[in-house]
Amino acid sequence: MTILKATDIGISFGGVKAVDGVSFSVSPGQILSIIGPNGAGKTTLFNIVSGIYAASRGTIHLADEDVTGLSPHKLAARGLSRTFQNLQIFQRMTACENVMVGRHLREKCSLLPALFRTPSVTRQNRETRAAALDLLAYVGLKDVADVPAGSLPYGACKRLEIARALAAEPRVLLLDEPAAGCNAVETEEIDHLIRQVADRGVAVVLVEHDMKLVMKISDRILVLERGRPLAEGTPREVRDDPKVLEAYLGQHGAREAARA
Amino acid sequence: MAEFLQFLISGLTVGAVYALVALGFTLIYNASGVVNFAQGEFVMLGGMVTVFASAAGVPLVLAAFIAVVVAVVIGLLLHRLAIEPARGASAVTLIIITIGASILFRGIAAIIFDKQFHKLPGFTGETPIDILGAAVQPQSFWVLGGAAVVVVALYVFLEHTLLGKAVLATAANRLAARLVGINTTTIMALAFGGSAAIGAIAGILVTPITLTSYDVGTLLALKGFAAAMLGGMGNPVGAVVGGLLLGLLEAFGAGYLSSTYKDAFAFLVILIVLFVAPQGLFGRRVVERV
Amino acid sequence: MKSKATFKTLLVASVMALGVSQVALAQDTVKIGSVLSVTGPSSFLGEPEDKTLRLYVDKINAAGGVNGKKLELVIYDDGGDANKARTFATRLVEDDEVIAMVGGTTTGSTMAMIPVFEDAKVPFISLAGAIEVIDPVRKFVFKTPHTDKMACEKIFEDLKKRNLTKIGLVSGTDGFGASMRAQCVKVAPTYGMQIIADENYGPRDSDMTAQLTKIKNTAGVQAVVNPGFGQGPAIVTRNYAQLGMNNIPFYQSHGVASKSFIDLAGAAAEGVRLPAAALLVGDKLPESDPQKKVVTEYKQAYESATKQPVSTFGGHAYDGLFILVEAMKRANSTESQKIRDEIEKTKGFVGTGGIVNMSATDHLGLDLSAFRMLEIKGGDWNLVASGS
Amino acid sequence: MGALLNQRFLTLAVLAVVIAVLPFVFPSSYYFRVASLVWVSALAAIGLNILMGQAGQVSLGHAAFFGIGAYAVAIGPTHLGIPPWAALLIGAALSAVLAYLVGRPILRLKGHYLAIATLGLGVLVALVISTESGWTGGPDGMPVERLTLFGWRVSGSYTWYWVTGALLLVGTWIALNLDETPTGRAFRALHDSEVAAQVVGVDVARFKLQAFVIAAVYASIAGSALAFMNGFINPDQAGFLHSVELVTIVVLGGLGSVVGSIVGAVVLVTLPQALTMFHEYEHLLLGLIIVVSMIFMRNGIVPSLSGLFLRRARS
Repeated sequence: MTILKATDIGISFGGVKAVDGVSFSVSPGQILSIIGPNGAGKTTLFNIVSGIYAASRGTIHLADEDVTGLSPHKLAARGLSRTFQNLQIFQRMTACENVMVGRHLREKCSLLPALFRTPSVTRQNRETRAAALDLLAYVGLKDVADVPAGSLPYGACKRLEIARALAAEPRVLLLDEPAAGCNAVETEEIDHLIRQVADRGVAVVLVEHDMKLVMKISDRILVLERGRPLAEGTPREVRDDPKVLEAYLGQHGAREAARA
Repeated sequence: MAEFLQFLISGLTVGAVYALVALGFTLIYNASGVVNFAQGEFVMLGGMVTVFASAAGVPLVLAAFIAVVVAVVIGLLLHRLAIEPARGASAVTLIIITIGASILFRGIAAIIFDKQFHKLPGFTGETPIDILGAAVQPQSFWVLGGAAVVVVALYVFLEHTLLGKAVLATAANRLAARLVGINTTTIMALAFGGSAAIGAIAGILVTPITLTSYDVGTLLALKGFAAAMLGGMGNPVGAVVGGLLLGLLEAFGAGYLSSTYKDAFAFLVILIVLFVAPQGLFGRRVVERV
Repeated sequence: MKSKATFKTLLVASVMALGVSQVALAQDTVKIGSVLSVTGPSSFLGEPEDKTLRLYVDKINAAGGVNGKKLELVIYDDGGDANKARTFATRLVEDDEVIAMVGGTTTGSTMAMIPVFEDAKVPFISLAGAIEVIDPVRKFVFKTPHTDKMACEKIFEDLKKRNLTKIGLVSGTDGFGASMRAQCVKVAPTYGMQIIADENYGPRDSDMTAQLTKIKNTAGVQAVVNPGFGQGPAIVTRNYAQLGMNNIPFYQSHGVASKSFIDLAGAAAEGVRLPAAALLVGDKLPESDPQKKVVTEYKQAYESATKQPVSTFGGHAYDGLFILVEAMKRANSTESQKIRDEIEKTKGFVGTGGIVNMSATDHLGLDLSAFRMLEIKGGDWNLVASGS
Repeated sequence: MGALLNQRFLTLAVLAVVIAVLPFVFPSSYYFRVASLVWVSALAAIGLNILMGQAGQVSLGHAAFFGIGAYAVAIGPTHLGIPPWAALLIGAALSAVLAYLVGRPILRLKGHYLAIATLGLGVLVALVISTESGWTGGPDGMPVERLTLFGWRVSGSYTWYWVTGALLLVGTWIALNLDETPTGRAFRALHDSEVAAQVVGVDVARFKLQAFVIAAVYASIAGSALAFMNGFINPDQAGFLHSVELVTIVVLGGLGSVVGSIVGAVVLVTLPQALTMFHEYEHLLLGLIIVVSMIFMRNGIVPSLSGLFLRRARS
């Protein structure tokens, strides 16, 4: 059963094909990792799938519905959520408010009651805040709930983004380098977190440079090189693929992969 | 035909001034990211200092030179005393600072000079020249020619000198420019000085046609800003094209449509252009990197 | 906590900012107020008004004041902003407690201030041009400058004498230009005038050749009238000459009645006609002219004190001040109501703008004879001999 | 949550007390007039702050809506026989509709391009107002009929002090309400990161539009109030310089801070009154004060000062 299916995606910027003929699919509960050297087109692919860029070719299906070219907020309403490689947190809002924004789609949001602060608005606010605090606890940020997000350390921001993405209760979660810049302990925590999320039945697509993490938690791996698919398969298959070893992993990577 | 030509030349002359103001906006914006609403006051300074210096008996050429120097000094002071101390403030804070500065400059000019309108004699007489039935003031050629010289000089400076390339590098990426050893503070000061000089030159060239007073800057800043945006903020070619286009729109709008609603016509065109091309005519299309 | 602190600052700041009230004054002075556009787009009107008022109040005080009391002049600058003018009007009435007001440079700010003086029952002598200031008549509002309607009538009278009936208008879209244009359009039929071209320019426009080209290419235009003030008419006049339209008679309005217009327009101003007060041609008036003495004295006093050429705008302030002072003398009182009644009774007052005869139905008191038709020749104003 | 709620109540309570107490220290009705002007400007600024400070969208043409509100109560009763209070509502509705229609295309633009587009909108509206003199009285403006409510004729500096003060209180209350709602959070979220707001499902175009419409309605009501209060209105109130003044109030007071907008209005309305004693130096000083305060309080008066207090309190 496939929940997200991207077929033959392509895009070019100023004549350069950043992504060219990439397809993949992912099922609920599954973790698909997309790897490749810098500039392979991983983040661009994410931006297309989440509706931020318009692909010049290819189609995207979400739960059997053609969602190609839909804007990000419409995709979000259909159950797609994501995090960003270069942090996109709401700096001037508290950690808790960041996650509360993540609950946006689960909230009733009509203007007039908001302006006059009807009891229903206050009640809903309480519920949203409670849900947000739960999620913050889940990612280990409960203590900093009322601290402005702009003053949180890098690792905490990474987890905050995950909490915000989860707040939307997505069916598909795209994670762009969640462990980048995190120390070993933090990476370990994020590893757990991702596994737990997938176990709840969320389909996870992961872009990550930390090969140890990728090899450990992925169900399937898609390897990109210069915008084109190079290989796809289970971690074992990919690791043993000579093309991948040669073109991407190199000696150092191969050693690291072998250890994982 | 004569009528068309009359509108054309009138539009180009006014447009050339808008273009120079827009160029001033662009230069400062590129170097520092600041939208300088005090740009119109440089034009005012150019005209007023020349008028008062020549009234005091200084020959016109020398008076004009003094005016440019005064404007450059004011431009450098603006950068040193108001922009540099506010480094890192938000774009809108910086805009309010330049608006405050423009009020300040106008206030000073009203005291040092006066609140009357003033004129300068045309550089080469005031007998209109007949071109295929259109009557053209000789000063129009000074304005057009002067604007062309400024544009070419700026182009040569940016493309063919090391300092110019440093300005371009700073415009493209301030952080990277700093990393390769460019002193971006000096570049910003240069941009403020340069913009002030361009504004002053525009003021000197156009005063024989349009007259000048201590408060001509406000409207010129508004029109110059509109021209810069029409062309695409940050692009010198866009600034020049935007300025000329705005001048032509006003002249042809007044001539062929309605002189009452000519400003409305110009702004309507700007709105439509922006709806079609949200980055202006020559603006860079930026792809959001996330 | 945060907002408490800031509100304390707010309270203190506002009390401090507002607390700049005047110190109580000695008994033997009376306050007269003025709100003028000393800065802003109408500063060329407001500045001579400001200087005139200050100059003559000093002179009056030096000569012992009015009814034995010194005058204290309170002047505020509205910068051409009607809303600000309104606030200063309230300040004059409520805070400074002036007994009368001579001011209101533009029609816009005058109209905004009128309700304040009407409510407070304080006489207000306006220096603004448009006819709507005194039509309909308001109990406490007077004015000294000729109306824009009179300017149109004077011009049309002159055109009629020259047998010119098809005219083009090129008007500024500022308050003065728009109002006068409307008056001209209104009175044109009375004089048999046909407006066959009607163009406008913005108050800050720097090139009007497009508008003038259209008028030039309109068949049958026999004369062009330019309702406008400020630098606009000077540029229109220059463009007029540039386009070689000098063969079509060209009329300016009393809005350019200052020497700086001739300076700015230069040679292009030759042959331009305009209706204006006798003040501009004081030295050319015959000795028998009743205004001769007043205008030459004012011109001499103003020019020696300010080193600037005289304009009719400052003259309006002179007239307003002395209409008020004479009314105060007649009333022998500082009561606003009594002064108002005496202002209304002004008869045969010889001012720079003409001979003023007010009544309950006429709070201006000038007729068309107060306007002289002038023509610019040799860089100076000249009286147009009647009949030419 | 409790703290936030308290702060909201505290702000409102302090504002109410200030409005109630000031009359005891005012020596003359001129002060009531100036205070009413502050309340009106603050009301418009609070609305603009929702657009600029919360949602992060610039408007350099906001006086257009101020003008629409003002001219609605001038034209409605004079030319169309509409009761003044109804004209106020119609003005607000017209502003909302215009903001809604124009906002859709305009708000797609970003940063300086949005600034020039809104500026263009402002210029267009101001030009129509000053040109269509048959309806608007042209550049010299037109008189406004007094507001009557249930037979009560609202006039005089004292009355308007209380009316505008009450309007400001309501406006402040609503703006503070908005802060802690999904809508308010969506505004602030799209200000910080449009793309992140989108991927959690915020319809960015819709919320920008909402902020624009809210700001337009605030300005329109403020404009109507000023027109009623003055009994007279002219096109300057819809003009570019007034737009710049409103933006300056918001930025000077502190972007995003409701209290900041009020403080900004206090400063910018009372300053020219205080500076008149310097005669020709007035503008010079006004410019200097704006420049210096923006350099030293770059986040605006209220955020900068409260930051300073907090730091003091901590150390």
